[in-house]
Amino acid sequence: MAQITVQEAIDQALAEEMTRDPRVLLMGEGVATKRHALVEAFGGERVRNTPLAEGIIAGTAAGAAATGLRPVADLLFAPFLCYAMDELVNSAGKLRYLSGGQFSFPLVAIAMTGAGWCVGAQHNHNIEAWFVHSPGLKVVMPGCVADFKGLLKAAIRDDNPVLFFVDIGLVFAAGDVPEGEYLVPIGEAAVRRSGQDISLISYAKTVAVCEDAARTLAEQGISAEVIDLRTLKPLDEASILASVRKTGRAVIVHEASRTCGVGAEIAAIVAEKAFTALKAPVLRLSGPDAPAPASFPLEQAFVPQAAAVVDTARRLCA
Amino acid sequence: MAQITVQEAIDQALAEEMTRDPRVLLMGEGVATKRHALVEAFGGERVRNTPLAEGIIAGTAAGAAATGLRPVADLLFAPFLCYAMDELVNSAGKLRYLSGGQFSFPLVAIAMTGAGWCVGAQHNHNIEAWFVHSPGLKVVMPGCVADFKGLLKAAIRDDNPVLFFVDIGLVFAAGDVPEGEYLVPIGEAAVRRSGQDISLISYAKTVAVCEDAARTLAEQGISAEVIDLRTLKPLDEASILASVRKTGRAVIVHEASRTCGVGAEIAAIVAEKAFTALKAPVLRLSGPDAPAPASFPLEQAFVPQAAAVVDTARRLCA
Amino acid sequence: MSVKLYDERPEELLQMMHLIRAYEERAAALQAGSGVPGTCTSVGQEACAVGVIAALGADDLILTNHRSAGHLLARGADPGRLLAEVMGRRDGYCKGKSGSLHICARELGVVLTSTIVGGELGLACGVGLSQKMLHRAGVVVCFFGDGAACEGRFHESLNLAAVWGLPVLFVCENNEWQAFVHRRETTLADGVVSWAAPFGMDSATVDGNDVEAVRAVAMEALDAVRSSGKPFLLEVRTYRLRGHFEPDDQAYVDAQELARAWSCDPLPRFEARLRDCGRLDDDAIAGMKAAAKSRVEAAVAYAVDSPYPGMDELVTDVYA
Amino acid sequence: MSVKLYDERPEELLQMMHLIRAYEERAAALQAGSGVPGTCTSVGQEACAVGVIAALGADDLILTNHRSAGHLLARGADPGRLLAEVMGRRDGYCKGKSGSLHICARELGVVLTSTIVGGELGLACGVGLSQKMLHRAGVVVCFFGDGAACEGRFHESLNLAAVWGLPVLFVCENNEWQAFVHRRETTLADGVVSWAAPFGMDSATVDGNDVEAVRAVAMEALDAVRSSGKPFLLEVRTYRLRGHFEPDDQAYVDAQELARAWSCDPLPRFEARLRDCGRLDDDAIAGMKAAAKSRVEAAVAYAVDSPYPGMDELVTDVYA
Ligand SMILES: Cc1ncc(C[n+]2csc(CCOP(=O)(O)OP(=O)(O)O)c2C)c(N)n1
Ligand SMILES: Cc1ncc(C[n+]2csc(CCOP(=O)(O)OP(=O)(O)O)c2C)c(N)n1
Ligand SMILES: [Mg+2]
Ligand SMILES: [Mg+2]
Repeated sequence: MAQITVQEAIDQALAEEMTRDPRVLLMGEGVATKRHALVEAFGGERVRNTPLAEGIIAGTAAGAAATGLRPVADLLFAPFLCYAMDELVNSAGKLRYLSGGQFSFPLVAIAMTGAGWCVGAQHNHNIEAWFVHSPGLKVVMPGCVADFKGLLKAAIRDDNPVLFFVDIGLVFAAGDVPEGEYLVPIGEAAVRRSGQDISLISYAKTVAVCEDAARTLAEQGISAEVIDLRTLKPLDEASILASVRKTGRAVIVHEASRTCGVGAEIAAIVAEKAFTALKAPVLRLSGPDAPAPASFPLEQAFVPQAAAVVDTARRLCA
Repeated sequence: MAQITVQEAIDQALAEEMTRDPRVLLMGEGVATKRHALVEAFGGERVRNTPLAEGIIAGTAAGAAATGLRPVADLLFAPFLCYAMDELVNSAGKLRYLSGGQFSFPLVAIAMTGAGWCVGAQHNHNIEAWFVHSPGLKVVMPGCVADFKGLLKAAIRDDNPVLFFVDIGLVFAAGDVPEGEYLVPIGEAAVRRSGQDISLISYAKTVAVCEDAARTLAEQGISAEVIDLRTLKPLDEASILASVRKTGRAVIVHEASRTCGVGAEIAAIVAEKAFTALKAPVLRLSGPDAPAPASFPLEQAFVPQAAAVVDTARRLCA
Repeated sequence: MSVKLYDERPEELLQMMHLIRAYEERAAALQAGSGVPGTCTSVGQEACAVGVIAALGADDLILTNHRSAGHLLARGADPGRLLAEVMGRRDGYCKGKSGSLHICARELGVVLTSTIVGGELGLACGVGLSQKMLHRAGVVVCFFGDGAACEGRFHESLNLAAVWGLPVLFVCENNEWQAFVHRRETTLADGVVSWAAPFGMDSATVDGNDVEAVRAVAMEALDAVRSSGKPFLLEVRTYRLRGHFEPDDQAYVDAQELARAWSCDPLPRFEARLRDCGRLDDDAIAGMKAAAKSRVEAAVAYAVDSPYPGMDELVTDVYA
Repeated sequence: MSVKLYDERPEELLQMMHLIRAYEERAAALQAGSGVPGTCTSVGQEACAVGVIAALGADDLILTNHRSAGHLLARGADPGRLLAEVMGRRDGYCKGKSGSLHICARELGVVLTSTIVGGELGLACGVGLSQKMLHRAGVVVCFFGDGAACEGRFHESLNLAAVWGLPVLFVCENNEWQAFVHRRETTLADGVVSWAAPFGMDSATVDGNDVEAVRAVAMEALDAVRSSGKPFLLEVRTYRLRGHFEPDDQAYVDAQELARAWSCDPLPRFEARLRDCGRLDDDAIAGMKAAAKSRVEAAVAYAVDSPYPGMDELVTDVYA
């Protein structure tokens, strides 16, 4: 095992997949400037700085994906995806279906989001749920270094368009990554901590919040299971349901705002399919329904806190 | 009471509000061509054909709204909103907050969606949940002619950006509209039919599907309550909860796809706040997680059907 | 069906123009009778489609938009399968899922049709990038309208294609209309071609109602793209003779302008030329029209006979 | 604080340029020490901001972007409130909610700052429409970068402003950089101004490191907008002397190019001119710098003293 940062994990995944498959290329505003080692290794044709225009980056990626390449487009910050929605949703997500299966769109769109850099709501907006709600796409949002590597490699190998969200708060986080070829399958959640009394379901940086909370809860005699969703589309319903059927209680935690977020979907799945197992209401802890502020203490407060998870879990288990 | 169509109701609302308030203007690709009577009445300055570019239409609307006008932008079909996401979400939705309250954005963005015209997924995509998930916006999606008029008038008077979705399947529907000034407040659901055994919660054209189902259910001895949400953001939680607390059972029905849709939010709210009242799992009937096909029978099958609502309700009440 | 290639004979061009005209008019008639979903017809623009596509080789690829029938037919599409698609039938090019608005036919090299105006422009850059990076010979031809040139993607796409040196021939069919809005309401620019120069892109304009002129200019433009590897913008000036989306009564169209446009109809014009130079006589032309009509009638029969897709198709082809 | 208006004295321009330089360098130093969130500084571009804004009247409105401090200060913003905003403090222009990237100040007519590149271009059309329809006198000045000119909104915005005749002065500060990408990698166009003509828009280019030249051209452009009611595109050629977003070591910048750019630094250049014509001597300049520095120190003290917003602010100002 090697300790590396999320950024290094992403670099490794890119380098390995570009080595493995000559059709993989990386494009985006500044990717060639910032990832100089990749340019050295693979040349300027395969690591391309682009003009400053997210729509055409995504459109080019979609067109290239349908005709033989496997582009990875770095679109920088999630709110900039607003300029590329047509290409991602209407083209990459729908043209396979509308063409009766004539084309597929093996591309990865990377974007950062989340609290951590005090950049405010035009750089920090957790919109992963939009893409979960859109047909034909897959959505991944890792919570630990190893998953960043393994899921990015899997995303690049997937024959469908994958949105790959990077939680800003994790970019400089370090962690272990298995040596050698390491893949994490898309669509599988991970049980980060096993427990009996309550399921804490989360993804991205709030997985660690839930792990913190679980440790505190353990001291108070409550055994919490922590599920890291890792993939948001397709959701690993089986893992979610297995956990909640066992514990009978669920708290879903994410930084994205509440209404129509991923937490809503999980609560709905649980309320439908684990209904008889439920011993308590299904609760969600999320960021507020407000744009993300830049101000440091407000930005921090935007993210659900371990103390709130503990309180909520205790209430449910009371 | 006068029988008019949805299209006429929209025209009436526009004409009345433009008469009332000289700051209201209408803009869009072809609005001046298609709404000739409004051009006659209010002139070309206030009823403007635009260049074919949704982004700049929405951006112009946002900029104008913040500085003294009250634009209504007709963006035609909902998937075209993909070109205007930055303007709607990042500008209109966030710049009030990010400016510390210095500006407000009284604008209405109108878009059509839903099955009915065999136009396929690039014209028909129910993405209302995206906007429900986004801060600073309001979202309205009427299900009957009177509401089209009353809610559009309310939307134009609202000081916030309002997404106004028009279900294509209802455009030529006729119905009664009260004479004279008629407003429907944003944020209030309507009980379309009162019942004791189960709550059927819906919006747009599937409200009628639920009403159909409720009639059939009544014949079978099941008393279904039908809730028309009308406004999707802010959601009328109180009405939803009052109904489900009474009936103990809920089926949520919409044409939009399931994952992270409005139905997910309602199921989550119910699973949290009406938990103890629930006698059965909360179920959702929705369009499939697929792009909308153009082919007529497939397009029809995309929409949840009354028979399925009846079946689902009967299972829950069994 | 495979890609149709054209030889030097002008008769072939006229024949194809008649097929397109007959197809579109028949489709519109079906739609007027209702039951059949609407389409955007290319009536009046036949010379654009046929002129450009007759200049293509077998390897070249085409992207088009909502107004695609002319391009598809000119490239050799089967009118029966095309109409079946418009009617949402199983034997359509896209199994009936597309309907009229996003028909593509990979076997013909007609790829990635988007009905989002401007969508084809972005996708075309990607297809061009594949051609370039995978060392494929074919040029990418992207048809779009004057309306699409108002969308920001037009700017982004031309710029990217130019700076990356992508083998894309951008073909703007300037038909003076953008759905229900006249082009003069949407821009002060006289045409679309003037936007090429700032990108460092070569360009040309041609009378789009003269099929031979279109073909000649397209040949040159394609040669330029092939030899330089760089993109080219070709503006084809024409007029949308029917409404935007059938049925459409064109009540909003200035009657004089429309009459003038009909007087430039590319079909009679080309017929007259071929008659004048003695290549065709009235009988031959009448025969050509009749052949086109009967081919279209067969297509209608085929499409009407084709069943709707099965309900399982509702959720297939979503993921690879 | 209210809008700052400028008289004819060149000293005023230099003074403001020094204030901006001192402010930006102090902000960058604070950020290098960490704890203070980063900003995009306008070092090297002072003459653009000051030259254009010195040409404005009290009624004119400004839209800007992520690189806004020069524009705000030139318009009379209080450096303390500005820095407080960058630091996320309660007394910032936006209560600390914006941080450095979207600062606007309605009281100064600096409206609707967007950090989405290109966002300001669309919003500017809307502000222009309000000015026109509500018969307000002020011209709308929209500052944007050469990078924003790559976004499709640039095309859409210029086109709409031209066809609708909106009173917008588009000011492109072409500083050769688009974050970490050099302009030469993003377009073959030599500059941004060449895109104006196809829209039927008048335009001009000016040396952006010569504050008096900028002011003179801006005056003419503003007059043109005021008298014609039509938009105008002004390209101001300059260079981003510091990194994109502090801290930034500029390792990716060609050292020779950067050195050349520093040799055109607009501040010493303007000082030399004023010295040469005898309007200022070294003491006066030193005094000006010292005054700017002490004003900035006071600003730092003010900002550091300003408390963070209360937690209730997390969810206020979302809806009107
Ligand atoms: C993004 C988008 N906006 C609007 C429409 C509706 N629409 C379809 S075709 C059309 C006009 C297109 O004009 P042009 O590009 O000139 O092509 P033409 O129809 O004239 O061939 C419009 C507005 C659309 N399909 N996509
Ligand atoms: C839509 C969008 N894409 C990317 C970014 C990230 N970004 C911020 S500033 C910038 C460079 C902008 O270049 P330019 O417009 O020339 O302005 P400059 O920074 O040079 O003043 C980039 C890429 C952004 N904020 N918004
Ligand atoms: Mg057109
Ligand atoms: Mg720049």
